[in-house]
Amino acid sequence: MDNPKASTLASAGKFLGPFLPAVVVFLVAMVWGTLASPFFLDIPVLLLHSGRYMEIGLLALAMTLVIIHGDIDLSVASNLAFSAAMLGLVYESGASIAVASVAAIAVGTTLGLFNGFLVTVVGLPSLVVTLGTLALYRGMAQIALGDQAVTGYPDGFVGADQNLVFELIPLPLTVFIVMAVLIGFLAHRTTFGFVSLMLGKNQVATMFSGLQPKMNRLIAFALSGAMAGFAAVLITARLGSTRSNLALGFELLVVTIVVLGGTDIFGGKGTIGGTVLALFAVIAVREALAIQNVNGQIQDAVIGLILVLTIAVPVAVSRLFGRVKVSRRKALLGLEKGTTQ
Amino acid sequence: MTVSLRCEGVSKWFGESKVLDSVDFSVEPGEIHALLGENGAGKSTLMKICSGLYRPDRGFVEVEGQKQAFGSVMDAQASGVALIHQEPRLFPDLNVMENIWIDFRGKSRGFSLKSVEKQTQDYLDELGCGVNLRERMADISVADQQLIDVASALRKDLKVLIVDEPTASLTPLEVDRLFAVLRRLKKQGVAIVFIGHRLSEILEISDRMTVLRDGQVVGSIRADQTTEDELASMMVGRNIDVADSEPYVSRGSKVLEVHNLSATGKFRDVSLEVGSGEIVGVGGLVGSGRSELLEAIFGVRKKSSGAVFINGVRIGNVLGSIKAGSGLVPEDRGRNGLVLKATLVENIILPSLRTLSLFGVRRRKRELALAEKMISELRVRTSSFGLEAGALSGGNQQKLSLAKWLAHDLNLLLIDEPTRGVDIGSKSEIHTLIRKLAARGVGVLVVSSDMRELLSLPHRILVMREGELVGSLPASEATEETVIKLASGVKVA
Amino acid sequence: MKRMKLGTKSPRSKFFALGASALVAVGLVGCATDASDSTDSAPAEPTTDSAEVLEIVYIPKNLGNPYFDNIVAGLQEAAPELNMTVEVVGPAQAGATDQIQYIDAAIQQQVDAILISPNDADALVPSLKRAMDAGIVVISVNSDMSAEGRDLAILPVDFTTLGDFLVELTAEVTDGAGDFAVLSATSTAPDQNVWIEGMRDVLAGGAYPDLNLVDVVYGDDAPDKSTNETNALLTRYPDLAAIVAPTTVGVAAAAQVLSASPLKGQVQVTGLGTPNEMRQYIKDGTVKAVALWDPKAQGILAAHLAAALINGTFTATPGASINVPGVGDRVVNDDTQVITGPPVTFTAENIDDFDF
Amino acid sequence: MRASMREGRSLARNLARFRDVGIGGIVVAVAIAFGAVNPLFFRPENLFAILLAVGIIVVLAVGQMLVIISRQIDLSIGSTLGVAAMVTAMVGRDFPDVPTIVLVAVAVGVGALLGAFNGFLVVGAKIPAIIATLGTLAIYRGLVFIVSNNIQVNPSEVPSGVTALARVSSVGIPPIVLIGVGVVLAGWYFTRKTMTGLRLYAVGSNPEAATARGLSPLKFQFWVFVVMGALAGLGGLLYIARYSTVNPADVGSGFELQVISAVVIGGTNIFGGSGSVVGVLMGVFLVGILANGLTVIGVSGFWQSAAYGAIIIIAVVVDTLVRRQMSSGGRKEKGELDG
Repeated sequence: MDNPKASTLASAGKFLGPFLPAVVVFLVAMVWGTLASPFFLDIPVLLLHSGRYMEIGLLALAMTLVIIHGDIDLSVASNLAFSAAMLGLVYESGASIAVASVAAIAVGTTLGLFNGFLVTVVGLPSLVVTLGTLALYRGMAQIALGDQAVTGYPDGFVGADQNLVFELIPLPLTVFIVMAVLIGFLAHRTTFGFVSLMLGKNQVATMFSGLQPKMNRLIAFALSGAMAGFAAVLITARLGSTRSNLALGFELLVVTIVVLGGTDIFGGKGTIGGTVLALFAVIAVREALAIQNVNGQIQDAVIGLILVLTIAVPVAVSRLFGRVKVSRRKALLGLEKGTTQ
Repeated sequence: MTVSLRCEGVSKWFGESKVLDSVDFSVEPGEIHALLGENGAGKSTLMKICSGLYRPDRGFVEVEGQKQAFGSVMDAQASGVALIHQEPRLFPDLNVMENIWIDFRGKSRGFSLKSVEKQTQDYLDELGCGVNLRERMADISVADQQLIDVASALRKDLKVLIVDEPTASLTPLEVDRLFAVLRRLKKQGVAIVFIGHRLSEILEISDRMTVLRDGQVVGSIRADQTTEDELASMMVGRNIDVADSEPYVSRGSKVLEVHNLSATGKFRDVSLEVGSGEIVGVGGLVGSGRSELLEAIFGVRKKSSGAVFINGVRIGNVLGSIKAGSGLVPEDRGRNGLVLKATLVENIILPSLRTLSLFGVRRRKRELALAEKMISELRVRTSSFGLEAGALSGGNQQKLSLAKWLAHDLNLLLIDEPTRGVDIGSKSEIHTLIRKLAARGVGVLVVSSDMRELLSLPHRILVMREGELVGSLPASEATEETVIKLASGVKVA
Repeated sequence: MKRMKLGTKSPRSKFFALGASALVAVGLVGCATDASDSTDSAPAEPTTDSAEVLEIVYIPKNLGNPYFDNIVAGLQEAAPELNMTVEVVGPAQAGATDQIQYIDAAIQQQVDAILISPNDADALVPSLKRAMDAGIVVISVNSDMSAEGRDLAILPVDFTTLGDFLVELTAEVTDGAGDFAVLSATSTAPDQNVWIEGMRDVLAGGAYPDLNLVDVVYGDDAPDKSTNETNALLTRYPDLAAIVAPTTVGVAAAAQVLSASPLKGQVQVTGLGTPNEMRQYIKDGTVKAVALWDPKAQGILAAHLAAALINGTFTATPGASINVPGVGDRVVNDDTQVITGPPVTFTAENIDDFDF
Repeated sequence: MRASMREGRSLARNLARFRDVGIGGIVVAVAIAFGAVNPLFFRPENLFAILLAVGIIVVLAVGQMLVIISRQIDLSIGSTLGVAAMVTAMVGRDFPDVPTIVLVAVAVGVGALLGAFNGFLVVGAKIPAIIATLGTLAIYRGLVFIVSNNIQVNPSEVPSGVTALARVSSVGIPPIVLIGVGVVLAGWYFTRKTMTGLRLYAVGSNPEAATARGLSPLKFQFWVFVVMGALAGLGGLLYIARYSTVNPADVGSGFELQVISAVVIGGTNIFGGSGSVVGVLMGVFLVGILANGLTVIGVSGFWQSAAYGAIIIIAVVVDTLVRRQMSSGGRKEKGELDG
């Protein structure tokens, strides 16, 4: 039996592979931004601006876990809006900002559980369920706040996103990094994360090994809801006011970031690290375009183009050079997909 | 009179294992030629080559004298060869008419489903299939689906009809109806290849028989010149190269007790016991409910009544049975047994996650150590641990699915077709493994359609037929004839 | 599965050819008509030497809105002689939080002044405060916001009197009697809400006893939503006398619905609309009169005020006054706001004299 | 034992056949409810407004149904419609005397081109449909801005031939509605009466079996996107006729949610293989009546999107229960695996 260590080089290649697109996009964007304007490469400012994206970052962390199972949650942005509305109403009814924040996270988690219930217990496809709750939760937020806004949050809370940790890292970025480490630990170091990955690869075979799929998928949806609640707290601190049209269209950007990070949309493959890298790649692209006064829609188009190329380029490359490489590798291993009935 | 279908010197390899070894086989028009052999003998592969699904590595296939280079199933169909699968692959959302006429290639002007409705109804009446043309395919029984598959083949001037294991899930009534159809097609000059297991059925329907064993033609005889016993022995072959297990010495304790277990539509009122260190074999034909029995005992299939005890502990669900130390190696390795897209290590540690982790946190070193131990102990040949299970050969995959259960303290091993699609080398390794487990006191319940394996490996053999336990005999008294007769329902002499 | 039969080309390569041609065509369409990737910056180069060129950024409510394009025209007309460059950037949707990204980018580029038409009176305050702390002049254009978020506000018309003016305009077209409804922009737009409050106060004052406001609906400055809301109003209130839309998008949508409906002429449409957009409906009699002001003048005024504030020749305190060529003298009122000028009413007679 | 199984199944089969009629029933019930609350709901002008709105959505819904039947989805239809509408409106503005039929060709052509690009991404570059069209949703929206250089096309610049499409024509029915009816009939004819239509269902119902029967799923998956693009282009032209203002930011935005909801409510199985034009038409009417009815009875717009979401979930729950009961055990797992 040949020595397994000889293959670590191959597995290292495999390890870096999924992160390549995100890293390339990040570097290209940083270089492009620096060339485009002298004001761009100002790390403290860039870090400050990244605070705006940390709500999307939190949503992307939980969405990675949901997609690893082979599910999807399109309702995260509407969930965020309704949780923020609850935060505002609870605060207005006299509760402290801390109680209101906890209420927002609790509400978010409950909405996430409702998604999970419909998908795992009733057995509906997650794409259609969360398409429904995307509209349902946004409507609930609109009913809760109507055309009014909730303002008058305490000073310490509003603008909290401006304080720096160790004079460099803005608070929201720190919160995001902490959550990324926690969810990363859950996804890659615990049995829960391992089972999620295996369920994504083959749910029946994993069940035959004695592991229950319902509980794992339900927890993933609940976590996605909790992150929406948490993000609601962040956005309220950043804006200092709450309206029902918050976070419109966030869900599409979140899915783009998760897929850019190397997670397979059909489940079974994906890392939190990849998602974090992809988030910073998207921030770099946005900042590089913003410094050149490129308006919002063109920025979204560039991100959409990057998403499409992330998947198309490897396929094209493997198709062009693959023909030789693949056939030789197969001959080497003497493998041919046999029909083992 | 030219031969309808001829294979000459056809050979085929899958990875290292040679599945077909220069096979010659031919069928005349108006003849029913049966193809026999145990599982893994290469029957289905040969027929897949004739029906254009695979290309032969060596040799060629001729239809009515013309050499065929089948690029695709469509070319085979164009040349008049049709294959009816055991589970016909049809379109559940479409109705009967649509399923039959979906690949209509003629000029489409003037053609509409209405215009051929009468013609289709005649086909079906002729085939004795009383199905309403508007019914959705999802609502139709397997027996009727087969006839519809035949009807869609009849539409294109059919020369050769290959029927693969058609009677497996049919009731006797439906088998008679199918045979009537085959006889009618025979009269119309269609050459028919019948792949089957039930010797009595084969003798009843076919004119000539060819027996395949380990990819080679063992013999070709006319139906009226042979008997079931001769056929059985040809299938099994004299030199049983599998060593017999030593007689079972009871250790008193019962590892598995099953009391009148049943699952609607699959099996009824099964009671059995497996002692510690005892290997109990379960014989029977495809579709007799053996796999479903194992799944119900293990807990992944709902049981409608009855009880299962492992080491005296009553089992409720799969979690309970695994905690009680049981493990299932299912029949379909690719779909249920292993996660093909996951690595070797991931597959091995999957059932033992709880023991390998601390408060839910994985301990990578401990996992790697266990995996290394299992891979070396079961001699799984692999270039690296990072390799995906799907890239392994059949034999290594089976060892892997055993390894994952041996990784945690096993009391009861449920194993379904242990050596199907496995190369000869791995076959004996797996048998010695199972015997070593039994020696350590593990109870083994093994389902097998490989006659030699069934007769030699277990201490005691049970036989199931159409969902019922019909016989139990110690290995010493069992012979292939008695087992085959019990399995196929022929009155025991 | 072996390669497809050699005879026919494999289907996948056919798609490559077909798809590749589509890709090229899409690319061509894209760049053939692509002027510049962002809205064009100041066309004329500033006349004086570039040492102290004033860099200002204008962030409209959303891009593609013709009303704000006219303000930009005013800014760009005044820019050269003020030795100023104007960058126009903004979101596509008039969302509350979408403008923040552009404020931050402007701060990062250390521009001299930020002019903004806010989508939300409160959400932008934190980031605009950061801009002011960074020494950047912040002017709210075309509508106001909470005072601590800007140095000065430029209003197209005196908001406090616009309510009267709109009611007066409604009375004019409905001969002073009947129910009328208001079709507004987004529910969060600060200018709309101020004007509607103004209208409510006037009606409460009893000056127009027979006129009553029955409903306020929101078209979100989107043509299709405004059209749906107009249809709903016509159905809910069959004997509605008029629909008043204090937003150019709303009044155009309402007019378009009425011009194609049997109720044309019976249900009046009025409000704030640009001549170019409303000319067709005034000519075909669907609309008797609409009012607005010349946004370009507001643009010129904004440019001059920005330059003056940057150069320190003017301080944004109540009572201060400034003379702007082509617009005249303007005084800062007590709420540190500057009024561009009186609204202009466009009717069939005078609509052709205006082109914006 | 076998006989009892057969009765169970026949009951389920009738349920499926009545599914389309079922939605029709709900549509009528909802309409009557709105009418009861505010009789003015049934005024000709209001029904006229509903027909206009439904006219555009149904054109897109028929296309989306075909895409979903082939086991795919197209999220980019809103932006595709946007690009087609903008290009056509600009052509109309710069060449006022060009005949309307040319404008129709431009709109459908641009749409088909964008659809072909989607098809190329999915079939050629092997990108899953949901991801490819999520990408082109943003790319095409950016294209609308680039093509129009952020300049809006105003009502006065839209050729009268186009706006006439939304006016009450000599026949008494606006051409938009006639075009909508035409697309529905074409969709019905294609899916029910042609062999190609039947093969589309087959490819969606069981791709492996389809390949074994000599059909090419790839070919279908590609052409379905081209047809969807063309219909979205046609939708773009109808958008210009109805709203006559083509703003780069608004044109077509949010259409994809409305259309996919209508198709799902209309009983099209999200996993492919089944769906009926009649069901989709009912789904579109339900969405149209809801959007209009809620505003007419004075429920503030805020309740609208909540009602939307609730209806989608209820429709999917009912659909799954019917489907599960019909094939007793469902297509996915064989037998009753205790999972």
